[in-house]
Amino acid sequence: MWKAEIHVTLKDAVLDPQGKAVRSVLGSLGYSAVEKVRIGKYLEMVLNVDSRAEAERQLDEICHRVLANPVIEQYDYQLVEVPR
Amino acid sequence: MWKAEIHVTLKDAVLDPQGKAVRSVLGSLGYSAVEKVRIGKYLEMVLNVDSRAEAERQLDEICHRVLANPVIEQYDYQLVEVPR
Amino acid sequence: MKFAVVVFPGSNCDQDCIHILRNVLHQEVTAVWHQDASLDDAQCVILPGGFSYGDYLRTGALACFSPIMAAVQDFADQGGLVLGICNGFQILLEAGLLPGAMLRNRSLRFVCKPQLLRVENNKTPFTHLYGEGRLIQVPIAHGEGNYFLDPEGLEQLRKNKQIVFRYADATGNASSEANPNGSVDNIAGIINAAGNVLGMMPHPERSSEAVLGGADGLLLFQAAIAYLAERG
Amino acid sequence: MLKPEEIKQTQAWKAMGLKDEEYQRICEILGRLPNYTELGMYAVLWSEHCSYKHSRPLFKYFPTKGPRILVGPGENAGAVDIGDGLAIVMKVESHNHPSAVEPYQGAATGVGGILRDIFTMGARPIANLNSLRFGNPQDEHVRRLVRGVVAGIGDYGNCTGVPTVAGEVGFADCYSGNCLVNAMSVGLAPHELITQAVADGVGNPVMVVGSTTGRDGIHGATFASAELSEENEEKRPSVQVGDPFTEKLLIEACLELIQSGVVVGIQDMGAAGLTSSSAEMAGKAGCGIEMDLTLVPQRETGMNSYEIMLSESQERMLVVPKAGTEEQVKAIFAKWGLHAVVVGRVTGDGMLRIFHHGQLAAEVPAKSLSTDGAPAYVPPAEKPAYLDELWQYDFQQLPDLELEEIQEAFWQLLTSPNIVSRRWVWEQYDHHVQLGTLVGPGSDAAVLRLPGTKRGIALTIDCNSRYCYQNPRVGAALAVAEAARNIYAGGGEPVAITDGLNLGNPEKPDIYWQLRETVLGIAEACEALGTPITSGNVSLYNETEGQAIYPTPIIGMLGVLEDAQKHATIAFKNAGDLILLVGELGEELSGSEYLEVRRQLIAGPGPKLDLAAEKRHGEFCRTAIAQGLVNSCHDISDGGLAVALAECAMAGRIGAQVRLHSSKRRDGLLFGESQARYVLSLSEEDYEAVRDLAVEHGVPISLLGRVGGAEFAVELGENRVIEADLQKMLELWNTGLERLLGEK
Ligand SMILES: Nc1ncnc2c1ncn2[C@@H]1O[C@H](COP(=O)(O)OP(=O)(O)O)[C@@H](O)[C@H]1O
Ligand SMILES: [Mg+2]
Repeated sequence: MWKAEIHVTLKDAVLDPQGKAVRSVLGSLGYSAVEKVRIGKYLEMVLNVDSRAEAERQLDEICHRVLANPVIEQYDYQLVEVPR
Repeated sequence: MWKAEIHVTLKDAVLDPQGKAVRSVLGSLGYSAVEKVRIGKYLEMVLNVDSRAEAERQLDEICHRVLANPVIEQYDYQLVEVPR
Repeated sequence: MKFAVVVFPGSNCDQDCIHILRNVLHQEVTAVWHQDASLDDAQCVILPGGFSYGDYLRTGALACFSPIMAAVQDFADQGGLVLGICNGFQILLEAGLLPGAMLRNRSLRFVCKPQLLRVENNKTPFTHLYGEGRLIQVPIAHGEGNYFLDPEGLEQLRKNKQIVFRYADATGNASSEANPNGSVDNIAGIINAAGNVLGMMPHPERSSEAVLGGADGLLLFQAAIAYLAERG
Repeated sequence: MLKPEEIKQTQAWKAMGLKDEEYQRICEILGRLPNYTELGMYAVLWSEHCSYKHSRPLFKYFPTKGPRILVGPGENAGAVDIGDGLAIVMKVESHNHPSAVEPYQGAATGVGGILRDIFTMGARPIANLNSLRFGNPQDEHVRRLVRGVVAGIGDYGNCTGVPTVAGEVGFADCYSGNCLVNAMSVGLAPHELITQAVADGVGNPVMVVGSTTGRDGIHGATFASAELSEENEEKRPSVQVGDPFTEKLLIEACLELIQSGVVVGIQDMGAAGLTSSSAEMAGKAGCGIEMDLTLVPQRETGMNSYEIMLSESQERMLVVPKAGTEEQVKAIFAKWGLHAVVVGRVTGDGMLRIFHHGQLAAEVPAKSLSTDGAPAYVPPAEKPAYLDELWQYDFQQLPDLELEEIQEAFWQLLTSPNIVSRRWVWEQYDHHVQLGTLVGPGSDAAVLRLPGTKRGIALTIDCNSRYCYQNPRVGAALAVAEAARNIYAGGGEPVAITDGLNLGNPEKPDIYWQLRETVLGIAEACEALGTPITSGNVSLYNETEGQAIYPTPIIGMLGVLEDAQKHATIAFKNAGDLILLVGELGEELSGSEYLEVRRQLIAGPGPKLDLAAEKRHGEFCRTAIAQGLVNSCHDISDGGLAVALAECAMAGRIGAQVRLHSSKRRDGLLFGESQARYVLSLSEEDYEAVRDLAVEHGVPISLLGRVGGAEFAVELGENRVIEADLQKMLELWNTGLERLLGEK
């Protein structure tokens, strides 16, 4: 069994309205040190497969097809083996 | 300058309809190895402060007050120093 | 009576509430900008529906830091009547004026439709004109109305009769089929323990004129007016 | 960026989508070689999307004038006088390509763009509509598109507080690779606030307001430019992310600004952003603009002049206020948390002159960039070969329905993708906000009341693209006729349209022929029905692998009601009411949903068009509604008479008993789609008055049956051919689309 921790984020050139709004509210709350906020998705997924290679194969497909749209988003993930 | 990578996730006791939906879509696409999906938020934030201690102080406050709702969510973060 | 409708950046039902109060019920209403510090001498404060701060991060999460919210908190602490509708309800939750939190609708879709509610508690300033258990039709329009509270908190709410409205079907049954968003215990609206702060997902201002398909919601505003008149 | 000489050597204009002769023309206009930024500006503004170069010469056929038309095509949106000093501003716009690659954001930003077209005119947006086309709903890819597009349209409209009150959704295989997403928006303004997009008054400041500028959406034509390294390309997403929150603030700020009286001109930065807004505003006024790009608020570092001029970052506007009011403008925007920055000024020499970091980055005559300055083409036209074959079909050879098949055919049609209820879609749209919606989605037209007047408006958006495929000219006219019918059925008087022409590649003779026929068909119908064209949009090149979509001219129509309360819905109301057919019983099958769903056949020239009958029958219905004589009114469209009757029954949650006496073909009688027809219900005591009114209007009517009961039943002569439990019908009807899309 493998556990994947996946990050899906907007590409740098893409506007992040949420991040923008959060930063501006933090500014008005006095957190003027906060210079940049970007908000993305974090997914945890457990895959019942035997090898790291197979987990990677499936994850790449899943991220590309379902979780992220490469037109505006990018993704990366980390894999750890977990006991069954 | 410090860069924070923040994860905000739903507490275990809280049902995650989005994670459930993603899992079911993956299932219908044939990814039957996927056993569990939880979806949270991933935030990147740059803080223009001098010390790690100060960055931590502000981040704890920000996470607690703004970024996570303790009724349903939990958070953690990692800090790395970045060049100005 | 004098009402204040708070306008947050992104509110979009503020004018609708003002219209009903001013043109249908002939009350005095002021729109209060979120950056104001004072509610003037309003006797009832309404946090209207909409998408304050775009509902970014979490619904209501950013609006609850607006300067006006300190005044709303004080006003509520002193027993003033506060009504949060839809996004207003979400803001009250985030501000801690009401317990619990909102999750996305079970369907993950925004839903806009007529909705039947069962009046669970008709002893509040907002509901005393309804009969207990009465079914009323009040439309909903939200993407995150899936109310969540832990079991202990829920027990408290039940015990204190803080659950004011439940989603119900035409036979008055609060069934899971009648639940449009997955809300725990079919909760559509709750009141605080002191009984002066009501939050509800359905929009009573949208069912306050017969030409718009029903006027069940009007009674809620009328109840608040009557309550205030009596209290003097 | 390539040097002018290098551009010439490498023929870089090709990759930007410019033809050789267009490059030549640019060189002539400038009297020198264009630099990279200038070339990019021409490439985008002379693209089909911006300049309508293949469709513009056809616009002369459109009727655009009328006593109610305040602003015709050519502005951000059209404006129509509806009485009491009020104007309705409206326009439709396509976002087909962005929606195909990123359905949620593509559709959302489509709504954002059309909203900006409305409020830049000084009008508050009061309603959104949308027209959608997809491939087979059972295909997983199509389902994702549907989910994303609907959520994107919904979220953007919902968040900005504009109700989405009507629309249409169609499915056909030709849209598999080319979904269509057309968004329409409608605004309300007092006449005196109607504002235009002109940069007039030499010396007046030019201001950028709203969001910051980033590298997003630097567009299609220029996207594949040789100059862009792969890394660069990564940085330049062709699809933008919408920010409806900022848009909502922008609406409020712009309307406040316009009300304050300081605005000379204002324009949304849509396609080709800063380039098109500045060139068009200056071009229209016969003025020039001088700008310093260094002053434009930017979200990213290191952007060059090309990128800043062509960025399509959303939620931005260009404003020309009166000189001396700059601080007032800034204060209004600051209140809404938005910036407003002076980036240049209006000049008298007609040149668009752009500086960046102290250097002259571009200098071109503004007019040469604008629509009037762009090249225009009249390509060869040729009638497509497929039509002759279609038209030759002999319906005699088609077997009629057996009596015992009818019930099954009825259920099949009721639950077919193009007929089944769109509830799943419109429940995701807030259709009540602003408290104006008297009739929302689920009837024929949406009906809105308007603050400060007794009057109301009716809105609809329509097109049956199968008819257009079968006969582009007649089909386009029928789209206008159907829109009018929906307006009439709601109780409105049709007064104006906005049109969205969606077709294939106009450089192919058969497609250009379709385009020309489409324009002629719309023109003819608008002339006959008295509904001039106020605004519109053209989306061409909708093809995948050489296969074009059906010609899909979408018609958004506005109707006016003298008294908003006197409207009608499709819902049967009272047990015992009489059911009346307006028009004749028909047997026309060509173009029908029945033929395609039941017989897998598209054949014949489509339904017949009779514009005079459309007008007569419609005016009759409208008058009967205004006089309070009828309790419901529904036009007969997809699925024919049987489906129309069933829809009235389901909408009213009450049954109906209908008996037809006719020797016509059973299939045509029940499911044929002959035009200019309606189904009315009325109480028995009003029957004589309605009959007299029909005689007066020269309209044939006939009694079909009565409302009532828990069952929907149709008899043909002595045979009960449809017998359906209303509850069961409702269940299948309301959840049908969900099931087709695999959501349930
Ligand atoms: N995409 C949509 N958005 C909003 N409303 C829609 C949409 N699609 C259909 N509707 C609504 O559903 C009803 C039925 O649509 P349709 O079958 O296209 O009607 P008609 O045949 O009368 O044009 C109409 O009220 C229409 O406005
Ligand atoms: Mg219709």
